[in-house]
Amino acid sequence: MSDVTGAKVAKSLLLVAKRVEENKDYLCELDGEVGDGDHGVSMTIGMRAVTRAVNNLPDSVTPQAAFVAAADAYADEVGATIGPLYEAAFRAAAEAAKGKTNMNAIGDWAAVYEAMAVAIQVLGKAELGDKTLLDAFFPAVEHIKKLATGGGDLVSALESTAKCALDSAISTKDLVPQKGRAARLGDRAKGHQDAGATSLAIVLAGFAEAIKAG
Amino acid sequence: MSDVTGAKVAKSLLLVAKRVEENKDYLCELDGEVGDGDHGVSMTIGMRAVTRAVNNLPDSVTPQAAFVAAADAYADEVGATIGPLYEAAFRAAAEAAKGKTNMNAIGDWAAVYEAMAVAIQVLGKAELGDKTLLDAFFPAVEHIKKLATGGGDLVSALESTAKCALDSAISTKDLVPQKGRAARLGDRAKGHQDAGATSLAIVLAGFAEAIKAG
Amino acid sequence: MKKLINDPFDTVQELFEGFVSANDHLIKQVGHRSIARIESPIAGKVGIVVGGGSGHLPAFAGYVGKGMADGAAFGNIFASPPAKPVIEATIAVNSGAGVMYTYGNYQGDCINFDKAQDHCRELGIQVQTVVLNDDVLSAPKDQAHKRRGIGGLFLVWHVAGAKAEAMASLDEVVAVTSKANANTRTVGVGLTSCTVPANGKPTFSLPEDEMEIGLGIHGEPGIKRVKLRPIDSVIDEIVESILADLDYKGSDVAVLVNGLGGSPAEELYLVYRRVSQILKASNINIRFKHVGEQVTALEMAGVSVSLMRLDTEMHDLIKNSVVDTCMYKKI
Amino acid sequence: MKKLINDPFDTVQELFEGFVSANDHLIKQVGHRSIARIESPIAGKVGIVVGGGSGHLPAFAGYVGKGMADGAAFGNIFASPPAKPVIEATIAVNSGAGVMYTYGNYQGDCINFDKAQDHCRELGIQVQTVVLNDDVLSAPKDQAHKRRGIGGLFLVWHVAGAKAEAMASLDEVVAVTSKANANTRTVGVGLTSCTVPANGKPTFSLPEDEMEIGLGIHGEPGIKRVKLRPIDSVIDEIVESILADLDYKGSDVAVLVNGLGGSPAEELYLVYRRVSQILKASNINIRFKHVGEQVTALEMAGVSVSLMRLDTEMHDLIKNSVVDTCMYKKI
Ligand SMILES: Nc1ncnc2c1ncn2[C@@H]1O[C@H](COP(=O)(O)OP(=O)(O)O)[C@@H](O)[C@H]1O
Ligand SMILES: Nc1ncnc2c1ncn2[C@@H]1O[C@H](COP(=O)(O)OP(=O)(O)O)[C@@H](O)[C@H]1O
Ligand SMILES: [Mg+2]
Ligand SMILES: [Mg+2]
Ligand SMILES: [Mg+2]
Ligand SMILES: [Mg+2]
Repeated sequence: MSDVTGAKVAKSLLLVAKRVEENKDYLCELDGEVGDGDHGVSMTIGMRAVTRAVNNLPDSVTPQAAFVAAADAYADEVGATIGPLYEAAFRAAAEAAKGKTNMNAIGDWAAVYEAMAVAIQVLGKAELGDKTLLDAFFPAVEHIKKLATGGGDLVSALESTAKCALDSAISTKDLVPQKGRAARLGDRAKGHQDAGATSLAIVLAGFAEAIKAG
Repeated sequence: MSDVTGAKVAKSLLLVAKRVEENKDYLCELDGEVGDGDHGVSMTIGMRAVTRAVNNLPDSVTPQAAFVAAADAYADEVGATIGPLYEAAFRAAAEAAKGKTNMNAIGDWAAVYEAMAVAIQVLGKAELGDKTLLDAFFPAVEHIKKLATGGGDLVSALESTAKCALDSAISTKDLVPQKGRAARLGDRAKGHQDAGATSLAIVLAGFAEAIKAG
Repeated sequence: MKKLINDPFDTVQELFEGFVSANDHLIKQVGHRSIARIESPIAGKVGIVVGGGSGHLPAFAGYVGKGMADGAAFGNIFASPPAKPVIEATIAVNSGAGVMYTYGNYQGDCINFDKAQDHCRELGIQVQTVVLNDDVLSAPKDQAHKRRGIGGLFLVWHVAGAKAEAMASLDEVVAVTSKANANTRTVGVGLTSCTVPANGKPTFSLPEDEMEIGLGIHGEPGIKRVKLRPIDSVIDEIVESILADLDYKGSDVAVLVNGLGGSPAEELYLVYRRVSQILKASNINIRFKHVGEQVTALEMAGVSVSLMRLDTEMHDLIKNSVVDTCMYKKI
Repeated sequence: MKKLINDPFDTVQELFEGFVSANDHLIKQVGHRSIARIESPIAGKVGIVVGGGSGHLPAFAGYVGKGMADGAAFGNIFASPPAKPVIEATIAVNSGAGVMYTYGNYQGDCINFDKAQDHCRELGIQVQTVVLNDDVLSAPKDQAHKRRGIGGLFLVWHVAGAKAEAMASLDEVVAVTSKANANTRTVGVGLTSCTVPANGKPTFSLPEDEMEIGLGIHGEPGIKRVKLRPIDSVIDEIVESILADLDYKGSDVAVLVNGLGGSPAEELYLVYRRVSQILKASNINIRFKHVGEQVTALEMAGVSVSLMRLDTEMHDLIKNSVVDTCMYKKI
């Protein structure tokens, strides 16, 4: 596999954006069941801004700079709850990728994912089980951290991590929300899959797909 | 047949009101195709007011007074185009029935119907063929006037007159409206049966039915 | 039918009661279905009486108060009021300086207001009438007397009310109202039908991907149905109809972007954005502008655009007026 | 989706442009998606900055002008604005007397406004925040801090704006705003969903014969679905929820009957009629009342009722105020 350079990270963000937008209606539908039906829209607006920003980056971009561009894009365009959460996540990803010229190792991605999840938790103050995107993200982080110590293949690690996130997102159906709009519904929100957890799984799957494509 | 007294005229107005209200939705539908969809509502409001007024009349009421009560009811409650037209019609009917203690003769009804149609024309200034209720009323008036000279049975005269009004109402489908809201549509209103002509036929059928019932 | 109502045959009466009690600091009830400005009659002032069917709020009763109308008569939904409430309002607002009737050009309104006018003149009240016909697409230009009155009446009454407020004579108020009407044009588009409560079903049905151009404020069909399109291209088309009907080039204008009841305010601002772009490009100067629901058709989704060409008199009247009516205020 | 829009992803930007140009006599653009009262900063005056997602007009930008808010930030539809436009508005309205943020209690707004507040305090601007939570049915009384802000913010801002206009200090403005919020309760009912333009489909679906009680102004589900009933009985139920939550007996109150966007004004007056009957029977004195669309959810059909219990200070502030904002005026 060729190096996962900053340019490749940037390119992977473009694929993530594509996959998110393809799922806009589905994400809105999930959000509409218990929230305000805009999650797919907010993510698409953010990811379009990311795409514009990334398209302006030089080929020589570092992984850190690519994540900073994504953070800035979310900060300026999205708002909502999800905007500052992803902004913080991408900014933390940048920090975790600081100084690196490539992200070839599973550990590089484990560090980035963990930093993202932690940043989201610090800002949004959700606990595991609160039925938020963290209920997909933290299991995925645990999963990739374990793989990082084993030292296997990056692509399959990213793929199985995305799969873990998706499984966890599906499992949010059983949870009663505690944060955000859905929290007001209590038991009425049971049985519905969390929109933010689902989009997070799509984001992680997008990274895996892009890195695999090389 | 027993005398068609003022009380019977009053009672016939109650049946007319009932039949009109039963056709409220149908009349609205006809009006909605080319107008503002309220004709059944306006007629029902008017006929409910007529019902209230007629219920307050003494048994000794004259035919004239019964029609005056109907005119006053329309004047106060309906408005719209149809309100003043029916007010004028009922007031003319009262005038035509002036001094009569009964309306046993076909000629009594021919005079009342003719007075009503003429009053509507004087106020509304519609010509025959303009696609208004007059396109049902005038043929009906011609019809009953002819029968009046023959001197047949009152009930069958009223029945065939109502039938004539209904046939004429159906024939309004072929006319292009010249008055009221529908006038603005020109050819687009062709093929639609005029709502006011239809309700007029229902009114005349109500009189016939009530007098037959005795 | 999804409506916040009780028995649909009670709707107008209950609406009237609610309206009167919600606005009792500005108006008083002066008859079964008629209201007048609380200070009426105002010595020396021409009284302006408006009215029409219910279902168009703020038109018509919503404009009673300082700077627009002095009295109004409530009809049933989409049905002209009978003469009686018009007469009651006329008597209540008449200070001796005369009364002007002004309303949209509908057969029912013309018949009933004319009856009231005849009656009030017999009572010795000076009454004049100005019937409004701003709806460009409701009849060709050579039959303009057949055109309906729609959203533009808001602009015309703005001018008329300011003139009366300035204690002009009846003739002067009538003259400026006629002039304002002659200089006002409107075109509307509708996306959905509305439902007359006592009818219970939508007046017409419009496929999910079609809109109606030129439809009336009672759900009367317009001149054509077109496919739903981006709003900019729709606004281009309707403003073009307006500009083709009257020469606005180089003029000062007042603009109204009017919501028909069911479209959110957000969309009205999108419409204003395009209208202002077109007028700028056409060298037409916007001197007064208003975006809001002013003449509605119950819950119909849609919009109308009105332009009033201003001369100095009309300009000054509309710009400098202070309006404090039940449902429209201008400081 | 039947909307008067262009590309749905351009809607907010175009709405912003339209809003700014339609109101350029009252406000100025001070950032990508932020506006300020045209005279800002006003020497010695506390600046009030509001904001939230778009789709609620007149809330929030519609209240910028004299007597209510000094600045506002536009979010995407139903999405809190990012911190940046809030910061821009803050800087624009800051005269040195300090700035108050006040907005409805939503996680997204809290996060973004808090970020802006941190940033502006670092710049040396005094900023205080009052988060509003009038929606009775959105959380039980012992968790009132979780309640949403909905229609009642109109009443709270009415008081807050009047206090700031009277040149009160930041602490005083914050105190009266908090007091007004603590005395304000709202309950809403919805008959239809709304559609986020870029989503394109209704957020939820409601059977033709059902309504939702307690739903939010973004289409969030309420506490229960009930069969469509005569409006009087619905209003009885929701006003009862309000009166059960706060003791209004014998008090002076301000009342807002608020339309959610899709219900015609006629229906709002029907609602006011019933509200005023109930309050009268409950020995509660209406000192201020307003009927209109003030805090909406795009084109959703429905209504909310808000009651604010008034002490002398709040009473005098709301009664005597003159308000001249983009979309609400009071003389
Ligand atoms: N405090 C939080 N921490 C982490 N994720 C959260 C938090 N609150 C909400 N979320 C996530 O955000 C998603 C909703 O996002 P979105 O619909 O874009 O925002 P909004 O609720 O402002 O409309 C939820 O499905 C949930 O996964
Ligand atoms: N000038 C007229 N003369 C006679 N009948 C008329 C005239 N104008 C309209 N009509 C009748 O009135 C009917 C419409 O009545 P209605 O719907 O109640 O009044 P509106 O048009 O005010 O809503 C038409 O179908 C037509 O038959
Ligand atoms: Mg959402
Ligand atoms: Mg009709
Ligand atoms: Mg009508
Ligand atoms: Mg949202």
